[in-house]
Amino acid sequence: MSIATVFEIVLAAVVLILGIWTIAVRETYSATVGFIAYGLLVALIWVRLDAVDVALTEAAISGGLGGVLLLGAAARLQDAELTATEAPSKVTRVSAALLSSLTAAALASAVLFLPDSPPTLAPTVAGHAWATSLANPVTNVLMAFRAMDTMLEKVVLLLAIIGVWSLAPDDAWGGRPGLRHQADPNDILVFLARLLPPVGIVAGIYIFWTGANHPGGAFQGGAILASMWLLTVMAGLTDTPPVSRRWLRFVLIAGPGLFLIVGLGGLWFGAAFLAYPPALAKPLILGIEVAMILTIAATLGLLLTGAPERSEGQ
Amino acid sequence: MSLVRDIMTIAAVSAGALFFLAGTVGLLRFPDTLTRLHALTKADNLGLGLVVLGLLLQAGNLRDGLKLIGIWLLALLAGATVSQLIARTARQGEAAK
Amino acid sequence: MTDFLTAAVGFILAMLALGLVSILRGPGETDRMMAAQLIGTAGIAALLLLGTVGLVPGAVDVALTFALLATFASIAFVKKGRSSLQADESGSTEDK
Amino acid sequence: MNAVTVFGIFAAVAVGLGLYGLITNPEPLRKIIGFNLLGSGVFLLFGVVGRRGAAAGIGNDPVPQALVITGVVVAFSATALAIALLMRLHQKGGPTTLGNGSPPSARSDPLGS
Repeated sequence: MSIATVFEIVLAAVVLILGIWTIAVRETYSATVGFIAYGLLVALIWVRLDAVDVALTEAAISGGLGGVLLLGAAARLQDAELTATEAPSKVTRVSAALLSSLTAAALASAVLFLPDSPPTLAPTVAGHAWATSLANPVTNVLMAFRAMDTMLEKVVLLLAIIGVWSLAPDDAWGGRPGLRHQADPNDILVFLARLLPPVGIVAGIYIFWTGANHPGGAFQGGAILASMWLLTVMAGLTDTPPVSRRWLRFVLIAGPGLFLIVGLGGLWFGAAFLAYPPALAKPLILGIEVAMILTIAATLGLLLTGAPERSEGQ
Repeated sequence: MSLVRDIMTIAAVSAGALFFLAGTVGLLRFPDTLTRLHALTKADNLGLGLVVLGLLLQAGNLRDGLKLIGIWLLALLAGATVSQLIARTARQGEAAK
Repeated sequence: MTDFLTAAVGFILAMLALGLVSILRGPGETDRMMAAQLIGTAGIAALLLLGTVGLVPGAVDVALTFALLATFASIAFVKKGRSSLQADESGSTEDK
Repeated sequence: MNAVTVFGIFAAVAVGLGLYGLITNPEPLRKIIGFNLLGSGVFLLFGVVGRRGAAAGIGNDPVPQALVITGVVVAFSATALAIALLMRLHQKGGPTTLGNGSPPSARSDPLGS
């Protein structure tokens, strides 16, 4: 057994223990903390699997933003949780354990007995890289070869935000989401919220820009931008905008809107829906991505702040 | 030349690992929140700095090197401010009890 | 060299795991707030070493993302922890 | 033993764990966490299969990678929507558990009103 394998086993064991802890621990708050740790450390596995694009996404969206989303919910539910002591019966537990281990065993054996010549689309993707003149194969797949998926995923984000907003109470409709945080000028949090976002915004744009040729892209960059925005909100330096603002709604549809327009343009002038002319492919993709990173940052940030809770004046 | 660099890398990374060990021992052994916080932020940030130093010697070009230093500086800034925030919250929690 | 660095990542990961166990078990909520901080340092060190070992240059960018998001998560821990502490203080009057 | 085997087994166990948490934990928030754990295991299975498909100088098949990135974002959206629903239920004073003990009227009331 080589030292690399030992390391991989250690890594898998560490993340697995975190996963077990997340499921088994009594308090919900602790479980969310465990989930954040789990989500961040799973990124290490993705790096080991040589999928850095996914590692970035997993660390930023699943571990970082997703974890904080769960954490906020857990903090709010904390008092309600005390009454929730109803545990499932032993029969349920045993049969659930049985079902879960069967599922896990089936999946594990499926992985162990995969066919010897693995199917792969990597050569095809590499062979068509000329069509976009971007060097990152994952960006090529996301933005060109399977652009339809990416566009529809933007629509899913939009639907999610509509769904979240529509849960607002009647008197808060069109108002500001989340609680108002008061800025205390002597608080070190305010200091950090002034110092970190400029650096974070540069880092987010860097991750986005490098996505053309190296791992990175609009999702990962957008998640970093969203976290920096939320940091200033949490420090009380800015407030969340009322959701009825026209500019906000424009930002939210800019990404999928431009994507759709370019796609229809491909149908009109070119061969098919979302077909880019090779000469214009790179500027078109970059344009869509610039609109997308704004949309993604705004949508992720607003999804984290939740439904509107205060009317505009408050 | 590359052998000298490798030896220096090994030395720096080993020293860094030692500081991570020290930080973890502190976490396991110290009794209350404030001392554990002390063990965590100081030892781990120094450990990260030594690891970065070791990897700087292996960095291919200036850009990669600057990125490594930038990440360490970010971690330092975060460690300094976040540990202060946590410490203050811990004290408020004690006062509330 | 590669073997040494791989062993170093394994060691730092083991330290990270032990530290996490200690933090997550910790008696108070403030102890748990340190979790993201621990991952923000030890996790970054592991990632940087891992990138050098596996010849994955992009790992440095993941470490950059870690640095920012772990800070964000730490701040969220503290903010939520504080608000729940305040809720404990004035809970009986405001809640219902 | 190599990375594919180790992480493949890990992914399978993560799916099992998530499923167990999804079924046995009575609180919806814990169910959401369990579901996310399950999802991360499924994504890792994609990553393992993609790793086997490394070719043409690319370390991991880019098509599953792109699918997983899309999946992560969609999972995040679904989680955000689920949590918003849960928060609204909590605001309305509804029960935040799905146990058998709560009377059916209390359970259906917040949804009906």
